[in-house]
Amino acid sequence: MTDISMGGSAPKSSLTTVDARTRKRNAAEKRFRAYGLTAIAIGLLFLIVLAVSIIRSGVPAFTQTEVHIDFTITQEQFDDAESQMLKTSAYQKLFIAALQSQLEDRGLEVSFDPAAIERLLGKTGGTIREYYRENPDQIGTPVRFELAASSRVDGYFKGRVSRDTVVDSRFLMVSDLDLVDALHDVGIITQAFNWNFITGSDTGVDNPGGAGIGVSVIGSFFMMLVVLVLSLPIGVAASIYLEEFAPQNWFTDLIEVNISNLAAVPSIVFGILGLAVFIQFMHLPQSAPLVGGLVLTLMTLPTIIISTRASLKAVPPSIREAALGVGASKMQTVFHHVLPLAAPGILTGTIIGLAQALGETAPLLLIGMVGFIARAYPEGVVSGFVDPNSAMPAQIYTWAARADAGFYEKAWGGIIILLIFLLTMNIIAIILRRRFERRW
Amino acid sequence: MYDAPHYTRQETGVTDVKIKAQDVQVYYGDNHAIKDVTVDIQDKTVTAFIGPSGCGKSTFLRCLNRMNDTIDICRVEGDIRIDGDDIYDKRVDPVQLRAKVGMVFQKPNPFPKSIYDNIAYGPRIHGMARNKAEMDDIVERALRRGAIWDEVKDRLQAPGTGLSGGQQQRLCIARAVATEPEVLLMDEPCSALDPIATAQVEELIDELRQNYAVVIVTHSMQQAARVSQKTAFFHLGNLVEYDDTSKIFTNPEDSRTESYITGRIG
Amino acid sequence: MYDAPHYTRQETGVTDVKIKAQDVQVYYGDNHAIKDVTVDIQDKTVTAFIGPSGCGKSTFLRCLNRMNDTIDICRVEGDIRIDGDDIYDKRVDPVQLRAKVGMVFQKPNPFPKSIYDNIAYGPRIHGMARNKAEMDDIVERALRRGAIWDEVKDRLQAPGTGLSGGQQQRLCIARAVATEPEVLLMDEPCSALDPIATAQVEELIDELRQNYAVVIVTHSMQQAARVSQKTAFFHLGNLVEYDDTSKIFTNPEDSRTESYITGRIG
Amino acid sequence: MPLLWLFLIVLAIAAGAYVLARVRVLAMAGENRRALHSLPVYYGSNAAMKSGVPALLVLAVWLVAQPLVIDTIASGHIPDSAIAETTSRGLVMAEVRRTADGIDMAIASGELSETAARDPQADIEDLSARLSDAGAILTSEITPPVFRAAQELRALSAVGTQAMTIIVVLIALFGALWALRETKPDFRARNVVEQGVRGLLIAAASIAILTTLGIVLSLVFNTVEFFRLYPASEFFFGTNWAPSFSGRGGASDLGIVPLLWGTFYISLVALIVAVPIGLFAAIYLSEYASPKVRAVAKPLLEVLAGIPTIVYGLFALLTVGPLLMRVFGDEGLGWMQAGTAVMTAGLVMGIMLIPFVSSLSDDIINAVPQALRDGSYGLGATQSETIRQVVLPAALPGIVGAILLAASRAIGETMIVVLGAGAAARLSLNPFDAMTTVTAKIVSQLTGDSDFASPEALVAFALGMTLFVITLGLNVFALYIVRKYREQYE
Amino acid sequence: AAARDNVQVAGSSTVLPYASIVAEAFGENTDFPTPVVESGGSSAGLKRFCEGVGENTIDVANASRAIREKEIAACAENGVTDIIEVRIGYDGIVFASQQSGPAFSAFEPSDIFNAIGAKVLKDGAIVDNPHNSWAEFNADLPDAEIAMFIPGTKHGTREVFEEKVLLIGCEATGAMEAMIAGGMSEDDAEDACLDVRQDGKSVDIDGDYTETLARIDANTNGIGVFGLAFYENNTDKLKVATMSGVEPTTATIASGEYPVSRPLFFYVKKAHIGVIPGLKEYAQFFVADELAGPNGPLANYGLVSDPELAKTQQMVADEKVMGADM
Ligand SMILES: Nc1ncnc2c1ncn2[C@@H]1O[C@H](COP(=O)(O)OP(=O)(O)OP(=O)(O)O)[C@@H](O)[C@H]1O
Ligand SMILES: Nc1ncnc2c1ncn2[C@@H]1O[C@H](COP(=O)(O)OP(=O)(O)OP(=O)(O)O)[C@@H](O)[C@H]1O
Ligand SMILES: [Mg+2]
Ligand SMILES: [Mg+2]
Repeated sequence: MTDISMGGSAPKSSLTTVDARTRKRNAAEKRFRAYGLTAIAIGLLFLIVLAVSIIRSGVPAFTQTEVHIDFTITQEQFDDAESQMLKTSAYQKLFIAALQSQLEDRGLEVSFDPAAIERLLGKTGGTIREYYRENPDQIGTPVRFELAASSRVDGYFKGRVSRDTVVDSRFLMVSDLDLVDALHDVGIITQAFNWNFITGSDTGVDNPGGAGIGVSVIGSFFMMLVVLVLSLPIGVAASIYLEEFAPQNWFTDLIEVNISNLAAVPSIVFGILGLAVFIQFMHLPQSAPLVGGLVLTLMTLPTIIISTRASLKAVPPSIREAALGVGASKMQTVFHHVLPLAAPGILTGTIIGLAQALGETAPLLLIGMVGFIARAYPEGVVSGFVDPNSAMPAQIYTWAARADAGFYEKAWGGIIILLIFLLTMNIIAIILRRRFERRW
Repeated sequence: MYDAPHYTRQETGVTDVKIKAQDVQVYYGDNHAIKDVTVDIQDKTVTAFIGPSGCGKSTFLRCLNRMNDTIDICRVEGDIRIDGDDIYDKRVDPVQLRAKVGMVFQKPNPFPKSIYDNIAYGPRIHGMARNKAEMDDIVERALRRGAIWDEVKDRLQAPGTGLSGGQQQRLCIARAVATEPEVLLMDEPCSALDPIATAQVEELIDELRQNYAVVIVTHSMQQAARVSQKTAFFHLGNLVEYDDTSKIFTNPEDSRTESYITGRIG
Repeated sequence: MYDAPHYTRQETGVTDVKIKAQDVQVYYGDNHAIKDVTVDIQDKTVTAFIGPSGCGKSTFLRCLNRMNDTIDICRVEGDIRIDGDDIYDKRVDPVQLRAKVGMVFQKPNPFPKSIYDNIAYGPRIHGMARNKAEMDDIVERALRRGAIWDEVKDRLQAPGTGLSGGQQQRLCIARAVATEPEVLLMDEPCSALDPIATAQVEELIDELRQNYAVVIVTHSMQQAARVSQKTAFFHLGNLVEYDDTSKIFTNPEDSRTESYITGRIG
Repeated sequence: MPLLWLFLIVLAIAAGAYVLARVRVLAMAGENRRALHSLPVYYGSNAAMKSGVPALLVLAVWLVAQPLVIDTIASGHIPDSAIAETTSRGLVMAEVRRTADGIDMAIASGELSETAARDPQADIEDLSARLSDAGAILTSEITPPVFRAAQELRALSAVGTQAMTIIVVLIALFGALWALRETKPDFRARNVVEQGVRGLLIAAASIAILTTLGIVLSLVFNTVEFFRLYPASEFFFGTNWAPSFSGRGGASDLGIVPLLWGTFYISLVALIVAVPIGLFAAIYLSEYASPKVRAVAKPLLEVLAGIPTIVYGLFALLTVGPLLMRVFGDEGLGWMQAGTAVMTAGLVMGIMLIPFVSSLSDDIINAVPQALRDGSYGLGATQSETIRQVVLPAALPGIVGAILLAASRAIGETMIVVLGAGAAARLSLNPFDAMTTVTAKIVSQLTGDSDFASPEALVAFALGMTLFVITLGLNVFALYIVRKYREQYE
Repeated sequence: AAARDNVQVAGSSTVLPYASIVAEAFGENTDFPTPVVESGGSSAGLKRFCEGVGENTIDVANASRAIREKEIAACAENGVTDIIEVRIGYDGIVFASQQSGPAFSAFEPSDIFNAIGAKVLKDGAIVDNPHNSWAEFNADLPDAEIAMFIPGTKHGTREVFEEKVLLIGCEATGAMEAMIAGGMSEDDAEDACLDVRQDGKSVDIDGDYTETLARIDANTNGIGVFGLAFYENNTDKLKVATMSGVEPTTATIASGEYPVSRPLFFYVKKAHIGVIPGLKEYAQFFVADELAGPNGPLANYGLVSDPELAKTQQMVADEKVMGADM
């Protein structure tokens, strides 16, 4: 045979010298590998760019400029304030008066416009009123308050507002900044970590200093709880049925097409659905994390189902055969062997699906979770599900739309919290996924 | 030619029919892989299926415990009865069937789990052990019967997929034996085994025969002659001849059988 | 123990050493699977590796073309040279090595592609065909050499995974042959084959030997005796004895070898 | 919480049934465990299932139905005359319920005794005071009919709750007994339980159908309404999208074509970015990267999917847009008019979609058996050849799924489009033109200020419906293609 | 099911900021729970408002425009008949540009029309807008490229912008006349006047004012349309232009001197008064002098207080519904 003689007469190639074709193939190999590395690098680069810009814009939200003052209220003043319609503004006035007199006591050598003090302070009346309503025994004794300065003063310390950019407005005069500096020197105005941002709740648009994301974190928490508890089991169950049990017929084809189609349904349409079905038809409460969770569950399901099905499909048939061969039922085969092998893909779907759900705003718009919603922490578990609450992305979205730059900064701060929430939420899934990953 | 007169059991005559297959046809899509096969498999007997590669031995074997159900394009026709029950009947639970009719596959397919769990899985789902100690016993016994105990006893928690080819094969035999099926279908169980291990497995088969029916596919005429009492010769999807092993190997009726065992057709 | 001078190629003398392995150690994690193996594999010769299941034959075979690289926990020490080049050298491209040293695996692993593409894959990546017609030729020749052409010639576009066990095995042999490697490592190539197909594959091996070096792992002493000129006997990770096949089978030096080939240890 | 208690009692009965059935069948089987058809667990589960599931179902139905029934009865106690003409019975009933809740609260806080609460002659004013002391929030004054209805409501719900408790417990017990009676060694417990589980699986799968039905139903009425106001032919074939603010009525052009084009174009750009990057990232992660790199890089990439889209929108607007402007804008190539364009939105959306492709594909690629790779390496293939020609084809169905998912998300995305692509509906081939998508317009028309009964607002529903039907068609097509090219390994 | 005990409000995102101030104050100053104020647009808000009467419908709808006849009819169909319309004040609409950008300090409606109208009058003929720079049609304006960011068609502001700026400008430049002379009907001409050029010089903003601000930040020549409150909160970044020579301030808007403004409303379901705790109190609170008056927090934030606030207060106190005697 010719071929044999051909092969036989060929000179033995050395392994260390690479022939032209191999060199070409190796170059292709290197390129291919480089593409992969580049792809990852691009992905990570974008992540870093995004992370840096988020952190840069958001970190200031975690500090707050505060005004420290010892403040005493008399019973008379208290009664007077309580008798007014806008009680909080009465407290605010008292507070301003107190601050003004203390400045003189401290012998501050700056001349200032009395109205300036009003401009320096944030909205503090609510805090003061709440304090005295809870501690009526403190009336008449001096109390040390640390209250938020106004958004612009805060911005001045964070570099958001500078002497050059300030234009006289009714929110802040250029001349006020001298007073601010003076107060800062004597320690009446200081910067502190903004716990309130982490634990607080939303405020009106004129009170950026008081705004916090805490309550909406709880809202998101309850919402994601619903999403996780419903979408993971339902998604996995549906995938198992479709991939392992469903006969090949029009009905299962219908389900299959439906599921992939649901993935393409814009999230706001799920909001329309939620409004119609859960609120108008089933009479579930409006603005409730429960409803938000249900809507997001429907939105997340396709992601989980599609990834779960793909991973179930990837389990080699020989594993199923082996189990069936020792007399396991199909159900047992799936739950004992196939599912564990598909677990990484399922968890990936869950991670991505939940990440999407966590950041989604549009459907919440229609079921009433966007706006000015959450004012108080839920009282218990049930209340956590059904009482009106917002969610982190919704809160961020509303803040981002507000005029005051202080809210804009808070929106980015909120994004940082959201991402921390996301990472915490995912970490368990990621660890689990690593444990299940193996090749066979 | 091979003769193994000392094994044959035609004299006994007492065995019942365990599996009765009648006019079985199997199609893979358009490919007619098994044509009109009719065969009675006796209880307490070792039946060997022989025939050239691709003739349909595995296919037929898989019909007997409905493992073909898992192949989408595979279609089975005809009548197969085990202990008189039609196994393709609607009411038959294929799971129960497979618990009764165990199988060792041609390609060893250990679970990606530990060796211990590979064996323990079957007994566990069949509730064969009340406690850990009993399970340990079962696992050890199965591994011993699979002639692999000595090699793995120190690494029972190592993954079953990290074994050598022959070890995997024996593991799969042990796994099948562990559930104590009434019929054991073995598709080339010794293909990756050295002579000693082969002998041990053959011993196992002989032992199993005391109580169960065993069907074994093999390419080794010697092995067929050694272990089986009945032999079926398949060729191009047809069951050409089925008879006592001694008969087949000494005095085949069909010329194709003769050609095959003397090594002339493949 | 075992001393080297005995297995130097006394009689033949004319063949070169193709592969020279010296003090090879292989570990799977903590498991020392190959211990101190030193062996010279001759060009234009068939070398058979025999030994009980789990003794390290496949492991050693996989060392020879660095297939062990794909197993994370596997670690190879020692010196293996092909044509004088250390294959574990940094400069050696394992891809080139594997093109030169082909392999047929113990478990047939056809690609989930058509039969045609299974064969054409290797020639395609090595640029062995200029056009479709040439490729068709190569595929046909490889399938013929793999003794499977007749069975698949009508279904070249059918998936390779839909073949019977023995057919898959021959497909894998054909696939390996199609790339015309200088050394062919075959891990139990005939384990799932009937005698006729086995004979055809053995013929192929003999034909290959005219130009190449062939290493074959087998559990069949007869096969080793039939096809190989040199035989290496492995036991528990050690190379116990390596010599001319005739010598090993008639007059083994080591008692373990003798026990094994006479069927006493496994 | 009596409900919680009832729930726990049912669970306890189910648990008891589980144990009893198990014990019983084990006792019946004696030593011969293999005589059992199924594992003892299955007998137990069967009993638990039969006692728990119907009881809980009845409980659920009851909980939904009871308030409806009781409301109807209690509202009979409010004479029509007591309902101010401006308000409705439903609202008064809300007040009744609030009063009833308030009474409960007052009793709980000790302000009120149970007997006082039941007293039909009770002094309403005094009661109101007590209720608000207890922290109940009520409208200014409780009227006698409201109060009496509230009392009736409380009485009825007490009765109802009692009845419910008894019936549910009875059902649970009956189910348990039934299951215990069935429990014999040859009873096919596993099959029954698996049938139950299978029912659950089917139910889960059917949720997709229900959701689709829900979506269609919640869109269809308004869609029909829209087509009554606006000619369908202009909607489907009109090439101009220019809704005017509804003050002027009738003058809007609401052609969907430019929006569909924008959707298609932006999604295409997004996929052109996401698919290669995602796929190569997946390949690198699963085939080349060390486990450590993979363990870090994969979750990091997944963070990209979790960043709120508003951030991406701002990123497009503030960073990517200006960047592209510098290259393609007037100072550069002159193709770009403004920073917002198909390219901007597509690029940024592509980034967001990277993890959809990379993570899912990585899992699938990782699941391809090593034997296939070995087979290829053994022939002297390089790793990249192996990946391209063996691994990827084997993983293709899953990868296609991942890409379809990414495409779906691209179609459904809003924020990035609004901020990155502009709000202009335009039919243009230039990827540096501003365009917008169907989804973005659904959102803006839905959340806008126009007259809700006008075509400008209703068009959102028609857009949603049309998009739904189109993607459905695409999915049918995709299913067909995937079926056709599926490769199965082993 | 527990009964709802808070006031539920939904609607316009323009009213939302004011509503949030009032809601916060209402929660802090009364014993009622803080109302829930949802965003989502006037359309969606009114739609839900009109869904019917009952606990699971909202009590108040915020709107940045007056409710329309068709909507009232739809409401009535669902049993929502008695609606109290409350005007809370005015929102000024201003034109602002980058603080450090070209000196855009005074506009006339005709300038805006010339800049972004789809068809303008040029040399006596109606032509597709050829202008690239402001100076091309008004030498007083800087020679800067035209880049306007106007509210998208989803916004209520767009209506005001069209009617009070584009239409007036169209008439002022004589384009309207020319169109009618060219054979268009008056209605068509009016429509044509409101058409905005599509070549990228004018960009619709479907998002919020923050988006407009971001775009202006990125474009020195950009001119955006903002609400007065938004501008006042961002004077460090924006400078405002006069319109027809009038500077937009709360005073000029309240007096009607500044032409571009619009009223803001909320609508209360009378049927819910007396059954939803705090509803009436909330409505009264909203229009109280202390809040909505010229020195109250709303005005301080940028809302133009309604000169007829007293009348509104009376109306709320009397629960006077729409159409009663209007
Ligand atoms: N992937 C692996 N991981 C861990 N241990 C392994 C792995 N593969 C093989 N081993 C172990 O290494 C030893 C040698 O295995 P090898 O596969 O080389 O045996 P073999 O001689 O080919 O046997 P057989 O004839 O059964 O195929 C065995 O003990 C086996 O269990
Ligand atoms: N999954 C499958 N799809 C399509 N055809 C198949 C499939 N499995 C087997 N076949 C075909 O059916 C015929 C019988 O195959 P079978 O596996 O039963 O052969 P066998 O007798 O077991 O051969 P071997 O000894 O090689 O294992 C062969 O032609 C084979 O190609
Ligand atoms: Mg076979
Ligand atoms: Mg081996």
